[in-house]
Amino acid sequence: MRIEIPQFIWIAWFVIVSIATILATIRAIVGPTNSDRAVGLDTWTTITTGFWVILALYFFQYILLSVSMVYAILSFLGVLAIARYLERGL
Amino acid sequence: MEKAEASSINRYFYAVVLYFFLWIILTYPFSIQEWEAGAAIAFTASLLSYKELSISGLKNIKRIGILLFWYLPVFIRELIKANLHVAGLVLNPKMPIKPGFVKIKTNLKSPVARVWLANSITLTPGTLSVDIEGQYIYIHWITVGSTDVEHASEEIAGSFEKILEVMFR
Amino acid sequence: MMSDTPEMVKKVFAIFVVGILIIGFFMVFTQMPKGNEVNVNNTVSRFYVMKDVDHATQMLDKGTYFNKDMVPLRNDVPYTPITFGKSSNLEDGAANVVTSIVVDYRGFDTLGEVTVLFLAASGVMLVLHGEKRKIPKKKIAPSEIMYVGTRIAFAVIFLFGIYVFIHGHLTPGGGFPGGAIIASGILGLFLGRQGYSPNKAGLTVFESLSGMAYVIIGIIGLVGEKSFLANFLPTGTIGDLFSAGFIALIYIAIGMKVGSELSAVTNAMIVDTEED
Amino acid sequence: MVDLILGWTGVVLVFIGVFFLFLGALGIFRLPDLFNRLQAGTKATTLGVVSTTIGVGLIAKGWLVFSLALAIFLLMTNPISSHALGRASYRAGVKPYKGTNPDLYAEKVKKESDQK
Repeated sequence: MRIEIPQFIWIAWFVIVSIATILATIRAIVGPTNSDRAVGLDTWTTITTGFWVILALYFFQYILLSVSMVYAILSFLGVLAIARYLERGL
Repeated sequence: MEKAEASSINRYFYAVVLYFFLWIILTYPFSIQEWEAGAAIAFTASLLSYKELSISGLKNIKRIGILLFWYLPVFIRELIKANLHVAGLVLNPKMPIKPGFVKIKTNLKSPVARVWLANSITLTPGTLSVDIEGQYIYIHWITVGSTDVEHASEEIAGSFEKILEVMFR
Repeated sequence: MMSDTPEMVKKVFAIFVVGILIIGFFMVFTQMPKGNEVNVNNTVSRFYVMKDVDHATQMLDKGTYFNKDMVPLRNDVPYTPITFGKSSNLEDGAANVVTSIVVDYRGFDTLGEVTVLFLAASGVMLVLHGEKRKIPKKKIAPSEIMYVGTRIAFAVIFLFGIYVFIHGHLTPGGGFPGGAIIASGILGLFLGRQGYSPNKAGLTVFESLSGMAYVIIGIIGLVGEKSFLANFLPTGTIGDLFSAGFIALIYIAIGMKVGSELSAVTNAMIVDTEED
Repeated sequence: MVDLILGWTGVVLVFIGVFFLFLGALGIFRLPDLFNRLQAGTKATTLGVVSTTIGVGLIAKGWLVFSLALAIFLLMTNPISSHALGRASYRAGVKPYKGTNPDLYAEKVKKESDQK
């Protein structure tokens, strides 16, 4: 059905993604302006979409891929809405 | 904002074809029931939204060949180059950056083509398209090579513009 | 956070949040089962998730899925194991058992939920009503890239919403999430262009038609099966698209209703109108 | 055998993707001003998430088609959202890094705000 992936590879993937999420979170909190926070949020959501895909493989559930698609849609529209708000366009 | 190039029937059938294709992709393990439902959904859903989907109708299908065999290899090469550039920049302790906003000019007429060009520029090394106004695209360049409009256009957009000119003719 | 908060407080808050995140991430490794050893065979939707119904049927025949030695609760009633795909009961005929319960046993409750949503939408539109539309002058128009991009993304989002509510009886999801996804696609169109307005008459027609369809399906059940909102269609083979009786029909109605209602709410909340 | 080769290719692709996701976040963290951060954030995370998705599709048989669709959707929407953010933050008054030279975009924004 699928290849056996050793446990240390899973741990390496999760640790790297976790550190990336933490770095983006720090930027989203301390960023000097609101725009910087929005950039941090954008990166955060993209990283989390990737994380959902890896989780889908980890639990081997096909539906979690659909969940990550929904997450991608939400991150796109959310960032677009924040951007339109920042430029006083909405 | 833009004028429709093709008739409504043409655009409607393009929407039907695209929706049916997307439906087959979304429900991948092929089964005849999904195809029947997909056909019904494609005909009704495109009735609701064909105006939003395309302006040039079935002509777009011819462009897919160019997209797959000419645009995509160039794009993937540039994407990987861009990421190696970013990696070199971020992992370098000194961070040798020399940013600036430059302006380039394109000869593309179709708005969709210009948007493709702007998106491709965003994903290629060191450039980010910030705004678009008519034929001019404003670009944030992380290591400015040239401030002249003509020269910068050639350097940033040259490789994609040729392909997109053929594609959106 | 407020802009006049002192730097120190911000930094302490950042360290606090990051600490919680770190603890959360590393609890994962102690709490999660091993990836290769997760046993999710005890869930029914697994059959559809594997997308391999033949394999599932083989497992049924071998008896690996159901414990043959299970002691029945009542000894006077003979124990009959549920056989998926063969019985005419809706609960065994739907791959997603939750939807079969939500639509079959608690179908009347779901009708009430749809009504609650309808009342909420009506309230929003009553409060934010306005006849004349104010043309914004000072606002910055979105660029061409956003216009074209949201327009093309709308097609994908729209089809994905339809996918979610049509497969409500096979995968998690169903009418409410599907409708919300379609409405978020409409929100994308609002963000991408200035002065967009959806066809309000069309939205109203859709909303009314789908609400009526729900009740009509219920009445057909009342006439045919002697109970309001009872299943009147064959259940088919589990995992197929055309299975699980009337769940798919009801979810199509709910999806269209929720989608058009939430789009109308978005329209009412986003557009500036002048009261007269 | 083919499964084995495809699977380990997928593992390598997911490793590359995860690494670039990390690089994107590091770029967000380190670079000096918003536009440079946006550059690193967009490019690295886009390649990262696309590579991760395709890798997962290669590892698990039968997922490849949906994961390709997901990858194409991400490739389409990520540049648009970063473009919107860059444009919005310049207009919201975010000053670029002090070494930014030339700044041809400032003229356009100034001209537009004068018109109002």
